[in-house]
Order: sequence, then structure tokens, then C-alpha cells
Amino acid sequence: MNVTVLLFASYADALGRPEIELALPAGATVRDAVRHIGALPGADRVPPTPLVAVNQRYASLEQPLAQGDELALIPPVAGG
Amino acid sequence: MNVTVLLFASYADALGRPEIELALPAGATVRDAVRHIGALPGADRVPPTPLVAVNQRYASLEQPLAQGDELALIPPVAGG
Amino acid sequence: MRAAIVETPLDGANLLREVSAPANGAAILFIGTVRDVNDGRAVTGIDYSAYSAMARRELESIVQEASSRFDTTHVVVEHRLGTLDIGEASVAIAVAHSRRAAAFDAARFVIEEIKRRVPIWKREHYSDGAREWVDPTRATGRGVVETSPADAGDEPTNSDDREPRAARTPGA
Amino acid sequence: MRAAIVETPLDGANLLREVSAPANGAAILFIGTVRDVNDGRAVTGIDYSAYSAMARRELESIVQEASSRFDTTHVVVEHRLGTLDIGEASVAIAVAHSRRAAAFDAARFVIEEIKRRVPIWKREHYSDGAREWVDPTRATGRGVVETSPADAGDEPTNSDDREPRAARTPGA
Repeated sequence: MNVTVLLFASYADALGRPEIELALPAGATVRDAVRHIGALPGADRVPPTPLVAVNQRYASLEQPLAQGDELALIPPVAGG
Repeated sequence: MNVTVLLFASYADALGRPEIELALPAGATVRDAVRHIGALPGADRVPPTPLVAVNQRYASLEQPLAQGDELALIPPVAGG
Repeated sequence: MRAAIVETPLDGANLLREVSAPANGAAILFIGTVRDVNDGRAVTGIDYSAYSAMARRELESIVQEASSRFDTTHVVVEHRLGTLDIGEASVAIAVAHSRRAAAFDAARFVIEEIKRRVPIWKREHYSDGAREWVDPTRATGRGVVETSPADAGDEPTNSDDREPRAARTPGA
Repeated sequence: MRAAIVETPLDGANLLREVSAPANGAAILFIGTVRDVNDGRAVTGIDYSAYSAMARRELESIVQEASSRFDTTHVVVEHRLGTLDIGEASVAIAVAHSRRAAAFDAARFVIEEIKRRVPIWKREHYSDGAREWVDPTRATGRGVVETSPADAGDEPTNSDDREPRAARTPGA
């Protein structure tokens, strides 16, 4: 299945892009996707267990992913 | 000595005027002035121990008065 | 830092501009307005009156206390007197601070102290034509509680955190 | 009740007008502005960016939570994105209520929740030309505390009062 990973702020800077398409086996979880991202060049500046959102809602690393999901890695927020 | 007593809001309505001049013996306290006011027609609608200010500062009933002092009887405040 | 008693409409946006400064990350504007219902009665307007000289002095002292307690000189307050319609602002308080918690706390302090000790009174106009002085020390609603004069002590304090004691109404 | 992410200057007075209603006795406007100094460094401006769709959703959910928790529909918030100068407003929150305590508490709730969970980021511009993403989870000042990755648990909650866990930076 295909999942879109969105990167923002310092994480987008670290990986040099705002978005990555991942092909994952059926049954993969958020944690599996995050491990894939962690193997990319520049990922040493992204924590191994970042805050994440799936389809615009905060999610657990154990959440199973589905075809077409939008997974976002959320750097420490600084709004206000 | 002469003291000016200021009345406001419901107290001014009760006594029918905003200001009363009192002539008091030397050594009189706020409490003595308040007793004089309490004997006037309409004073039954003023509490026997109202909140008071002398020369624009909250004061105790035991405070001695001086010639020319401005004594105010302060109804329950309702600003804001 | 400024406190004023005015007889013209209040402009909150102006007060906010007055407290703004590059070092401030947070600004609060509090506006008190005339409500159309109080204590279950339909209100059509309010007359605000004051012991003006003392009210100005107390407002200034509140602003100074807020400034030293919350460590900011960016505090202004204006209280309006006269006859106000529903929705009109009777009081406006603006505070700016480098930290938001202090800005909130300072604005809250100023309005609570105004209600506690500034000699201002209001007479509500009701839809039936009646007009009455508002006494916040009386219980509201049907069950008006009258306390006996014997409950009232004799010693209003005049320390820094003096609290105007409720003037008790004699048992009616 | 309204929440918006905008890219144009905020107008707090407009938000106050939007929440005003005859039954309200108190209105609060909170404005967050860009400070000229942060953590001891001279700041010249800030770029605000967001995961816009999720930020809008979280802002809306915060406004709804404030509304039900504090019992008023008169809550609006706008957060600005883009490059802001010193003194410009990044966020404006207006709340009106019949009771002032609830108005203060609701406005405070909204800004605290925004800071806790709305996916918005800021990159400060410093007077020496440097630009850095602000990480509120890092200790400030000279003694930056780095926590080990082993401190970071694996289970961000997604309950209603989830709290985005600090994303730990690997020991540098």
C-alpha cells in the first residue's frame, strides 16, 4: 500500500523535502513507516519516535496504516 | 470643628441630599459623625456602620476627624 | 500606566495600542459591558455615578499595585460614568506583558479590585420603568437574605488589602 | 463560534465585535505578538508555517471544547501564518460571556491549547542573520538540556486530552 508522509519545519529541512511517498506491506503501522523514514539521509535530525498524525489527527505509533493514508511527522509545535 | 459629609447613590437618595455640613466637638471620630447622620430623617435606609472614607481614603470608624475633613459614606460599590 | 474616569465611549483598541511595546508577547483587553438582563429582570440601561476624586485615586492605586505585583508598566484602565445603553462598555482594561500568564493575571486583578473597592455605583433602568441602585452585597434572586445590623462589626480595616465590608441593610 | 488560519493582519477589534451580544457582561481579547527578544537573542521577525488542514481542524476543535466547557458560543480565534514583524499579532482570541471569570478562563484555555497541540511552527530571524526553528520543548538559555532518546516512550496517546509528547532530540 502507498502512504504519503508529510514533513514540516525542522523535519522538512532535515530530509530536504516536504513530502515522501512510501510503499509499505499490508498491515504496516505508523512505527513501520517512521522506521523507513529514519533510514533516509538527514533523518538523524528527526527523533526516532516523533509525534505523528494520521489523516490530520494525532495518532499512536501502533496505529495500522491503510492505502492512501496521510501520515504527518509533527515537530514540537510552537503556535500562538 | 466643621466636617463635610458626602453622600452618594442610595444614601444620597435616602437623605435627600448629596452633602451635609456637620459641626462637631474637637476629638470627634468618624463614628460620632455617623451617629449624627443616623439621627436625620431618612437615615433609617443607611446602615448604622457604613463603609466610610476620610479625605478620599477608606477609614476606620474610630479615626479622629479634623477641621475641614471630607467624610464620605460609601454605599456598596458596584463598579466594573 | 494610566487610570481614568471618563464620560465618553470607551475605545478598547486605543487602550491596546497604548500598552503595546516590542518586548511584549501578550496583550489582554478586558471589556465590561451593560447586560440586558440582571438578576432575572430586563434591563434597558444603567446610570454609572462615582465619588469621582476618590474613584480616580483608587483606580490609580490599583494600576500601580498591578504594575508592581505583575512586573509590567503596560497597564491602563478607563471607567466610564453616565447613562449607558445595553452593550456599551463601562470599563476597559488593557495589559501587555512579555508572558501571557502575567498578562491574564494582571487584567483579572484589576477588574476584581475595581469591583471590590472603587467607589462607583450603578442604577439600573428596568423595562417596567423602575430604577434601582445595584447592591452587590445583597443576595440575588427571590430569596433576598437580610442580615442583622448586629452582624456588622465596627472596624473597617484600612490596611493595604482592606476589603470594603458589606454595608448591611437593617432587617427590613 | 469560529476558528480560522489567515495570512493577513489580524484585527482584534473586529473579533470583539463578532462575539458581542446583549446578554454578555464581559469580553476578553487576547493578542499574541512577536517579541523583539527571545531567549536572550535579538529577534527581527518570525515566519509562521503550519500543517494547515490539521491546524484548522485542531483550532476548530479547541473552540468547540471551550464553548462546551465554559458554556458560551461567543468564542472566535484567528491564527496568522507568514512572515511577521516585531509587534505584529500572530494570534487573536475573543471570548464574551455573561460572567467575567468564565470569559477569562475560556480565553486562557484557548491559548494554552493552541500552544499545546495546534501544528504551527515558527522560525525566528535574528539580528545576526541566522534563522532557527523554535522548539519550546528544549530548555532555553545557555544550559540546553538534551534528553536521551531512551527517555522517549513509544505511545503518544490519542485520547481527548492527549498531549503532544516532546519530540526528543538525540543527544547531540
